[in-house]
Amino acid sequence: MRQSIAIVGALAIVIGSLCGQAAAKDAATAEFDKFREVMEDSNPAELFEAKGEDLWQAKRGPKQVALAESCDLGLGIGVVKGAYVQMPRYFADAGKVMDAERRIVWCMVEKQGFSAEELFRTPFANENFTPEPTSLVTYVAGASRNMKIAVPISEPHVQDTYQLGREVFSFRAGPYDFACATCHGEDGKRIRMQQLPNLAKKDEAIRAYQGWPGYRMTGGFMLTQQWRMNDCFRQQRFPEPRYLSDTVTSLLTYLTANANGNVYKGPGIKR
Amino acid sequence: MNIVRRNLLRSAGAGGALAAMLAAGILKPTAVLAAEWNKNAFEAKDTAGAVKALGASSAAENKDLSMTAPEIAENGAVVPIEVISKLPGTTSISILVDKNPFPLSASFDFAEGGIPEVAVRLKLSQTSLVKAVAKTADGKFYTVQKEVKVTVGGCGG
Amino acid sequence: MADPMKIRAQMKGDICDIKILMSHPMETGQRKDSDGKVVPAHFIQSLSVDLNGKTVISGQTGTSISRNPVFGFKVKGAKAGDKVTVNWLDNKGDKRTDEATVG
Amino acid sequence: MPNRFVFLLAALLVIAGVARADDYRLRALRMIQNDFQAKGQAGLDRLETDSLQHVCNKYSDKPPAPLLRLVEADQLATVKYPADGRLMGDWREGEKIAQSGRGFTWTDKPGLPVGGNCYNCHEISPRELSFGTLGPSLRNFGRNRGNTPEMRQYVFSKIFNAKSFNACSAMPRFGYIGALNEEQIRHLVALLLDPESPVNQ
Repeated sequence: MRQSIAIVGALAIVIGSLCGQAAAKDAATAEFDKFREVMEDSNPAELFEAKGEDLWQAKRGPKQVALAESCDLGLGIGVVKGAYVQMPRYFADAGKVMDAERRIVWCMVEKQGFSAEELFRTPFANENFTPEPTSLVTYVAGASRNMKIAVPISEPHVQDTYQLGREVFSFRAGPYDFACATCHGEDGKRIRMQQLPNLAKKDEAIRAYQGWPGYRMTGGFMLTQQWRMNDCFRQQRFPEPRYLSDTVTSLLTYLTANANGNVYKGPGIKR
Repeated sequence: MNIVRRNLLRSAGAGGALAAMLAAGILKPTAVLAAEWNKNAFEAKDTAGAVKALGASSAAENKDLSMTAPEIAENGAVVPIEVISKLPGTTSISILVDKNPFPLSASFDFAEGGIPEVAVRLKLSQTSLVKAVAKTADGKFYTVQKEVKVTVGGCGG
Repeated sequence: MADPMKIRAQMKGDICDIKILMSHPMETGQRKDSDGKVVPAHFIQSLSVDLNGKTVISGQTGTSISRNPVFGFKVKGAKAGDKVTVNWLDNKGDKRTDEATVG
Repeated sequence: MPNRFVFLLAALLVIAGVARADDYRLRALRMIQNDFQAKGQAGLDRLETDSLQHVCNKYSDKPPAPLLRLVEADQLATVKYPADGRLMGDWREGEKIAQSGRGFTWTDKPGLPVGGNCYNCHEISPRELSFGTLGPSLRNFGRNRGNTPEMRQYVFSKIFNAKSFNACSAMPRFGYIGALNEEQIRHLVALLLDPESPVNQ
C-alpha cells in the first residue's frame, strides 16, 4: 500500500510539473515581468529617498546634529554613496555587526539623541505613517544604486554573524513546522503568484535583497528589510523578532552576503 | 484653447474678464484647476453615466487609439495603463474602470504641444474592463477597451 | 503641507518625456482604518503640466488613481533647459507646484 | 603510513567541522530564544521544537533511513479518523477552505476556523490561476488516482498529518496541530477526489 502510494505520488508530481503548472504559471509570470520594467521605471520609492535625504542633511534631535556630520555608515562620517551595499558590517564603536537600518537608528540615538524607546515603538510604516528610519534607509539604499554588493564577509565578526544567520535560516519550529528555508530554499518556486527567491543562491538572493527597502503597492507605503524579516516570521507563525535584533541582522547578513558580487538595482517596488 | 478651460469660461459667464484675469496672472493656476473638476462625470456610478457626462454619445473603435494594460495585474492597487492616440486632432483622453464604484478615473486635455499619450496607474477593485475614450477636434469620440484580471495575493489569501 | 513631487523631463529625439511622481494618499472614501472607521475621501482632482509657463496638458482625476500617483506624459516643442511646471490640487484644497528643467 | 596520517587528519577535520556547525546551531538557538517576543496568539512556546522538528533540524531535513521510518510511523499514529468512517465531504466547502490562508499568525484571531492555505503551494482547481508551486500540482488528482477507499484514507491522512508519509515535508500537519478539524479535512478530501469537483474536470 505505502509503496504504491509513493509511486502514484511521484507520478503525480511528474505530471503536475509537466502540464498543469507550466502553462498557467508562465503566462501569469511573463505578464508580470512585462510590466515590472514599467513599474520600476517610475517608483514612488523615489519620494521617500528625497524625504530621507532631507532628514540626513538636517540638524535634528535633542543634540541638534545632522547625521551627515556625525554618522559613519562604514566608509567614514557622512559618506553615503556605496555604504549600503557594504552592509551589514562590523562597527567597532558599537561592538556589533549592523545592517543599514540598525546602524541608522544607532546613529539617531547615539549622535542625535533621539529616544530609542520611541523609535522602537512604531518601527514600520503604515497608510498614515512613515518612520524616519524608513525614509533614511531608502535614501541610503538609493545612494548605492548600480553598485556591486560587497558585504565584507571575510571580516571575522561578519563571518561569524553569517554562520549564525545560516542556522536561523534553516531552523524549523512553530505550529506549521516552517523555517525560512521551507519557502526560500529551492529555485523557481512561488507562493500564490509571488516568486520565492532561493536565498541560499547568489543569483536568487539578489532578487530578495533589492526588493527591500521597497515601495509596497498594497497600501502604498515604504517598507524595509527589517520589516520583511519581521513579516516573514509572522507568516512563518513564529513569535515576533525584536526590531534590530541580532537574529534579524544575522539573517540579513546571510542573504546579503549570498548576493555578493551582484549589482544593486533597488530600492524596489513590490506587490 | 484648451476645451476644459473654454467650458470654465462659458460657465463663469464672463469669459472675457476671466481670460483677462488669467492672462494677467491674477488667478493662480490652482484656482483654475479647482473649477475644472467634472463632478457629474467623476461621481457617476456606472460607465454609461460617466461617458454621457463627458459628452460622448457614441464612440467607435479605431486602430489609431490603443491601450497597453496587463492581462493579469500583479496588484489591483497599482495597475499600469498607457493610452496612445494617433487620431489626428485628439483633444482629450479619458480612462474608465468599468467595475470600480466610480468608473471615471482620469480625463486629460491636450493643448498645443501636449501629445495625446498618457501613462497612469489605477486601482482596480476587481477584474474589470478598462476603457479609454478619446475626443477629436471635430467633436467625434473613439474608444478602446481591455480586460484586466486581478488576482489574489500570496500567504494571507 | 504636501511633500514635493519628483519630476523627470528628458528629451528623447524631439519629444520631451515627462514622468511625475506625486506624494498623496488618494483615499477613496471607501477604505476603513484598523478601528473600522471609514477614512474620508482625500484625492487629487486636478493637475496641469506647463511648458515654459504655458499649459500643455491638464487633467482631472478621481479616486481610482493609485496612491502616490505616477503619471507619464509626452510633449513636443520642448528643448533642453526648458522649464516644466506641474500643479496639482486635491478635494480638500491642498495643492502643490513643482518645477523641473528639461534635460 | 602517510596514508593513515592523511586519513586521521581528514577525520579530525570532519569532526572539527561538525563540532563547529553544532556550535553555531546552539548559539543560533540561544540567540533566537533571546530575540523573540510573544505577540498575539504567537507565544514563545512556539520556539520550542517537538520531536519531529528536532529530528528535521538536526539532520537538515534528511534523517537517516531507520530514523525516518520510525518518525513517519510515529506521525501516522497521530491521525484520528472520523468515528463514522465518512471521509468525503462537500468539494464546494473544500474549495473555500483551500482558498483561505488565514490562521495562527500573531495578527490572526485565535481559534477556528483557520484556512487550509492550499493554493499558497498547490495548483488545484483550474478556475484559480493564483496558485503556488511549492507543492506538486493537484490538478486532476482524483481522475489520475481514482476515488477509491484507500485513496480517500491516504488523502485524509496526508492532510491530517503530512509528516506521516514524508517526515520532513514542507507541508504542515493540519489535523494534528488542530488547524483543520475533521469536517474541514473531509471537505478537502472531496475537493481532490470527488468526480464533480473542478479539480477533476
